[in-house]
Amino acid sequence: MTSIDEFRARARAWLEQHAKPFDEAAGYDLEGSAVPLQESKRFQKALWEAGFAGITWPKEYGGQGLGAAELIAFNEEAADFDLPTGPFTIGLGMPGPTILELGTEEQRKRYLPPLLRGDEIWCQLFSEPGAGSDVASLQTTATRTETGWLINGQKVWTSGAQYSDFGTIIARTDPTVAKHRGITMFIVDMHHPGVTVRPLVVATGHAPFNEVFFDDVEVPADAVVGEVGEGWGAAVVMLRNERVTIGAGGRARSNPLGFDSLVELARARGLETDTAVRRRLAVLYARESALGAYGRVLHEETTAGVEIGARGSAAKLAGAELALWAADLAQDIIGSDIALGGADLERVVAAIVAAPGGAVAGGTNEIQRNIVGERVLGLAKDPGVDRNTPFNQLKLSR
Amino acid sequence: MTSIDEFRARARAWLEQHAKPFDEAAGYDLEGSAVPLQESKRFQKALWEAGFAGITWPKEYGGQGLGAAELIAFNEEAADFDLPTGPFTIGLGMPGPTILELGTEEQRKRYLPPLLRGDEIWCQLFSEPGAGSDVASLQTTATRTETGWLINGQKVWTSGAQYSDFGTIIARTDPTVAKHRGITMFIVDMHHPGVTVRPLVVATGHAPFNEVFFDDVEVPADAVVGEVGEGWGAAVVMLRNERVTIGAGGRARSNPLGFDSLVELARARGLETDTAVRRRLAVLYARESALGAYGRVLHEETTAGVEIGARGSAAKLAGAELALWAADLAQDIIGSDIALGGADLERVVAAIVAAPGGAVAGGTNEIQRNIVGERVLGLAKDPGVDRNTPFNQLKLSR
Amino acid sequence: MSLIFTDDQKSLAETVRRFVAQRTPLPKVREVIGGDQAYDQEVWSRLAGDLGLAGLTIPEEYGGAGATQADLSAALRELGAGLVPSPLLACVLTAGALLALDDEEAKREVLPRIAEGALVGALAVSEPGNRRWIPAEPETTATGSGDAVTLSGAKVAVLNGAEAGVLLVQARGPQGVGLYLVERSAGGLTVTKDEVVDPTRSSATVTLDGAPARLVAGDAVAALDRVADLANLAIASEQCGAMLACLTMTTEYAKVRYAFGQPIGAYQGVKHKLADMYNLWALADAALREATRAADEEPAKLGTAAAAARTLSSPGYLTSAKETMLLHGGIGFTWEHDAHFFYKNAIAGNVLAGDADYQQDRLADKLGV
Amino acid sequence: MSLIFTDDQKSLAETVRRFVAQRTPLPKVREVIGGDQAYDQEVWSRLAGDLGLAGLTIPEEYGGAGATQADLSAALRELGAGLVPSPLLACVLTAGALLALDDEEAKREVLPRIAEGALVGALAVSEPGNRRWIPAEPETTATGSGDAVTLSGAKVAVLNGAEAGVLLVQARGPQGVGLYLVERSAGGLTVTKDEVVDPTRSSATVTLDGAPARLVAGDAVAALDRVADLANLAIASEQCGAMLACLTMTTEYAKVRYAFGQPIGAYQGVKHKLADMYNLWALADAALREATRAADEEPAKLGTAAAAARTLSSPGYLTSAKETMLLHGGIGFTWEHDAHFFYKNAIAGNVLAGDADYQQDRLADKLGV
Repeated sequence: MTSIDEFRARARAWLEQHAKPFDEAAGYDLEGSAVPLQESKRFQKALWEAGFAGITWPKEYGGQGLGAAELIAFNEEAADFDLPTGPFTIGLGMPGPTILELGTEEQRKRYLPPLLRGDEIWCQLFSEPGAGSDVASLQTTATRTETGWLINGQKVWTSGAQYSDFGTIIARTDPTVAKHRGITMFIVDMHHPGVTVRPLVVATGHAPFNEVFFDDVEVPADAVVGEVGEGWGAAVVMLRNERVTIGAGGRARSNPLGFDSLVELARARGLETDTAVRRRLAVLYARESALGAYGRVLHEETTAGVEIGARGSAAKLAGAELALWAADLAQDIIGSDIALGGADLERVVAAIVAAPGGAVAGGTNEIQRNIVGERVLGLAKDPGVDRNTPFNQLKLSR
Repeated sequence: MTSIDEFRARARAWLEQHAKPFDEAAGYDLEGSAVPLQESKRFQKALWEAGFAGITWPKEYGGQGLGAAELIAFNEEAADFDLPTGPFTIGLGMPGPTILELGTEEQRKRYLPPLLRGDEIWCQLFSEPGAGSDVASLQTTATRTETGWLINGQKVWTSGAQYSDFGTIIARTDPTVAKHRGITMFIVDMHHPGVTVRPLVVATGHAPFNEVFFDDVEVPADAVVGEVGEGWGAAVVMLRNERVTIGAGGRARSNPLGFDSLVELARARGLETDTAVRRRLAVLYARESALGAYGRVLHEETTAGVEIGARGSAAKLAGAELALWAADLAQDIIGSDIALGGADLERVVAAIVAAPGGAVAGGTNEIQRNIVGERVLGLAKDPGVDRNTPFNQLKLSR
Repeated sequence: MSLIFTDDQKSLAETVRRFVAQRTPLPKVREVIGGDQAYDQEVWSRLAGDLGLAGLTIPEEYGGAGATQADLSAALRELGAGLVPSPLLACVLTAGALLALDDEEAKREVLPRIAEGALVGALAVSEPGNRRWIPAEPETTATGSGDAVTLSGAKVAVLNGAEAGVLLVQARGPQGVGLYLVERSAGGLTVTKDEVVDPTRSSATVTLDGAPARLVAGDAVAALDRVADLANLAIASEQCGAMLACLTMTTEYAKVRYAFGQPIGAYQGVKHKLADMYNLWALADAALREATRAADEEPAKLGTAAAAARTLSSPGYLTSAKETMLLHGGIGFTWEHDAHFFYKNAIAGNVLAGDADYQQDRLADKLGV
Repeated sequence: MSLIFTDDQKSLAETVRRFVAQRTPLPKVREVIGGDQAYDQEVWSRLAGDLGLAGLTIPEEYGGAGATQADLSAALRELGAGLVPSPLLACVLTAGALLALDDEEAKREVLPRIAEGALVGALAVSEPGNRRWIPAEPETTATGSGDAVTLSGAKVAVLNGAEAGVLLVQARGPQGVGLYLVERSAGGLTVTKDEVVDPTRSSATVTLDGAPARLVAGDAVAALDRVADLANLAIASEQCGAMLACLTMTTEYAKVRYAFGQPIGAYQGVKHKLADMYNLWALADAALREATRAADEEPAKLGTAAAAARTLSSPGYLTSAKETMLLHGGIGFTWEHDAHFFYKNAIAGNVLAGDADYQQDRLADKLGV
């Protein structure tokens, strides 16, 4: 048995003992609140104690110091379980790796171990009401004080802000230079009294995100991540991670617009023998499994040292288009009952209503197509965009 | 009986005596060569003698001096007949009206009557290999001589060039000003020895267009249509007429990708009871008849004095999209036999192969969408386009 | 009659548009649909009475205005554009069914009250477990005869069933399929308001357990076919109005929202989608004009033309509403923004009075394919 | 085995790519398909012999290389990208059918000759008037027994039927549906080359009028199901190659063609269509990788995975080829440009060895829907 196989076996054994098997019937939780926060923290701590948190992170920051192979092995085993680690997903996927890469030694030592141990929860604060696709046109400001910086402005679409201890925020520190150049990334204490978190209700009636207001929020000088004025580079790294995370997926068994769910829906309505419905279900399977395979191809290439570049955007785009397509199919399967919110339809109908939102989250389809066109295919950039105009001379949304 | 009704009755009677009823089975003629040229000329002359050519054109130029109502009445009656006037369509629809509007009195007197009488055939020479959608970036030059101008360059997609007596050509007369400003329109004698016409074979294997080469072709000073340097304005008028002509249509009975044709195709293959095929045929009918109704709405608005503006582009776009959609449906109806060129399929298969070409002719879908977006909806123009750069500093296709 | 609006139609449309803007703009609609009522009673009184919409196409002899389908269509476009909750559609269908039947007494009794806005009528045809809007063979049965007829069965998706004073119920009686009037107060009648996806429409599940009813004389099958045409006209009208509202809203946003230093409408990615939305609207609109023209002028073509209009308007609106959300980006996904109300209205409207399969099958039937 | 190419596969692909570029680039293909021959005999000899493609997946014991389906797929992508006319697909299907049967003698007789490129095999299954690629109940009949079997009937769309030395014909015999070998020289066999839309493929109509034949022992139904999987793998491979060729060609054009002072690829109207083409290719390609992985490693999943790959590759290629014509503008519609050859190849490829309905029905069957 290789050390990888051994690691995998150990992970499997631990998960079988400590985690719930994946429950297909339970479905997914639009507000992410099914598990109490304390339970998530407890589980994350146990995971860390067992040696399965921060698998590839260095030991000196609380990680396990292992390789990508171990991480993949663990993730593959974990796919069969329902881990209550939702509140840590962002911290471990975005601020964590960024601090690991760009943070000071002090920041790494201070913030990474409590994150891995489940003691502190993180969020990320990028999007603003006036800066959606064009994140770099953000208007939140950070102005220098004697001891550090004063942050003012508004962020939006912040998942988990309501229970986060810290956040990584990007703010404008120099409005006189081109928009990408005047941005700095900070670590901000979400418990500061100048921070106000308001739930953001979306089309489904749920509030899976927040608006976050910053009113004279002081941060110390050593809260800067990376260099002053270099916040955009840090943000790009984080956004790329986000797109890969969102774009992955494929045949998620809990997806109400997935193949398994829609087959069940068709059967419940006696449409499993309808030729046209069967054919569309076949196409759904093909698209869904291809998306899964595409994710695995990118994964294998990464492992093999091939740069996947911006191809994560292609996966994100494909996933968004598939969800919208599946939402149409679901509607046609349901037929006239779609107008009525029958109990058996609740999850599917909510997913249909949410599908356009899902396509927008993490960058609109138009932005993803631009990224694929320019960075994967090498096409020319859009004419006339304002990369070099000083921010304070830019045209912004009214 | 009103004078319109009387005119209509007279037209009907004449057509019934002189023209062939429309033959659905005969279908359409990809090369436009089914009728001998002399027969077309003879018919056009008879039409003129009977008072049905140039219905709205002034009498002093050979027209009938009547109104739009008479023209509409004639066209409605003529729709039931197969008039062999194809070679005159361009001259009467594009160069003719332009000369009427912008030409000198001498030009009108010289050129319009022989056109109406069927003595002289016209073509238009706009597109160039390097200037497709961006017609104004044309590179054909007209340089001044002592007595007039010398034209050099290449035009493409010229219908009827092989049998035309005259053409309206746009050429660059000043490369030092912005591209739209340095263009002049000329009347050119297609029998000049410096003019070479080559048939242009397209994807279907037919040659419905030509390439036309100009090698030191002299035209006199009075060949200019409108003013020197004002050729673009004249061209815009012509192109707008072209788009309306191409965009009209709706349920053309002779269209191999039309509802009637595809219903027949489905019946021949025993698919008239296939639920999915029936539904798609119903959608085809709906789209096709809506396009016809949209054309009638634009027509009625024009008659009522409402400016239809650039909405002809919307119709052109819709027609192109419908043809591509119908081509997909036709392929699915035909099934595996599509690979074989069976005799009963020849027209349909040719139309499927030609569908993308049809979408491009008269301006790509992208160009039409830009026109609808900017001129109908009032959206901002594309950023960074080169309206003011001198032509000789422009970036052109390599 | 032509395909473009007459001056009277323009003026009616303008009146309705002004009324909607003043009395029931979208913020007001939000309040109403957030409450207990299916619609604002006062708004409905004004629409029905002052503006005369409830009786617009009811002949003068029954208290209506005897106007054309094209007139009604012009008004419905404006109500659709404003997502105005009202029982107008239910009343139009109920009155349309009665007018297509041959029961003078029933007409004289019911139509004038509908026309003045005093009575809401609802059509109860769909049944549980049957995907067809109008079942060919309803399982609801009528027994007895004369004054002692009773109905038993269940009807679903009854538009404004909970607000109706009278129901027109399709049932199978001794003489075949018929339409029966049932008073809201009838014993054995249970009406339960549905939870719905689109809060601007109210729908109910109706059970009949020996409910007293009265057979309306006439050819029920022909009357219901007429009703299907009228439903297509009315729904296509509302949807064309709503599509134009989505197009206008999104076009305006594309002019004022900047990204990368340009209004987003300058980018072809947005511009071309808006051009496609324009075409979805323009073609559905043209098909609808042809359908109302046929209704008023060439009734033999109404069935085909109305089905064709609806075959375009429903999916066209669904696409337009979805694009409205997508092109607004994150903002379009918030509850605060109106886009999701249009999207939900489009989702429900896509299956209202027959889903896409139903419409396409019916159009193919009418075309003789 | 993984989803990404091994070094051997990369090297094989590179070898084929170089061969195509040197010996049969598109201008050469134009010449060939403009002539009388279905393919360039010398090119085929080199492909079959020197490059070993004819016997690539035939086991070594029958004279082949015993390579994997993933290897073959890597080579076929390159041939698809170059629209190279050859009887390779026909040979792969014929050999695949024989390998799935249990007739050692037939295998020993036919497979080595196919493997060395000396014999072209063709599979004759489709019948006139039947939309299914492989009829469940063929009307072609086999009569007699032992050495005196004869076939009568008609087969259509027989890929490389006119170039084949041996035909493998599906027919109904006394013991049910079987596969029968018929020599090209057999009496009573008439092979007529079809007029085709896609000049890069040759197809024929075959009539059998008491043609002598030999039953190949084994389960014909199972063998033909295997053949359908192999056809999906092979065609999806060619199509993924061709899609990438279309994408590359159009991307290059979008970089050098200027309109309004910008390369057309700078406009989102073009850029976003190319991004969509990229995704059509990337997803079909990923599905194909999964299918070849299954073929070589997890045969129970092959049927589903191959059908899924084909379900994406055929319509994806058709869309890509159509967009290639559209995005090239007028130039893409000229005979001089290669775009129309890809488009015609995509049109014909979309129905090759089963049209979209056939593929989707089969995938649904395999998924147990």
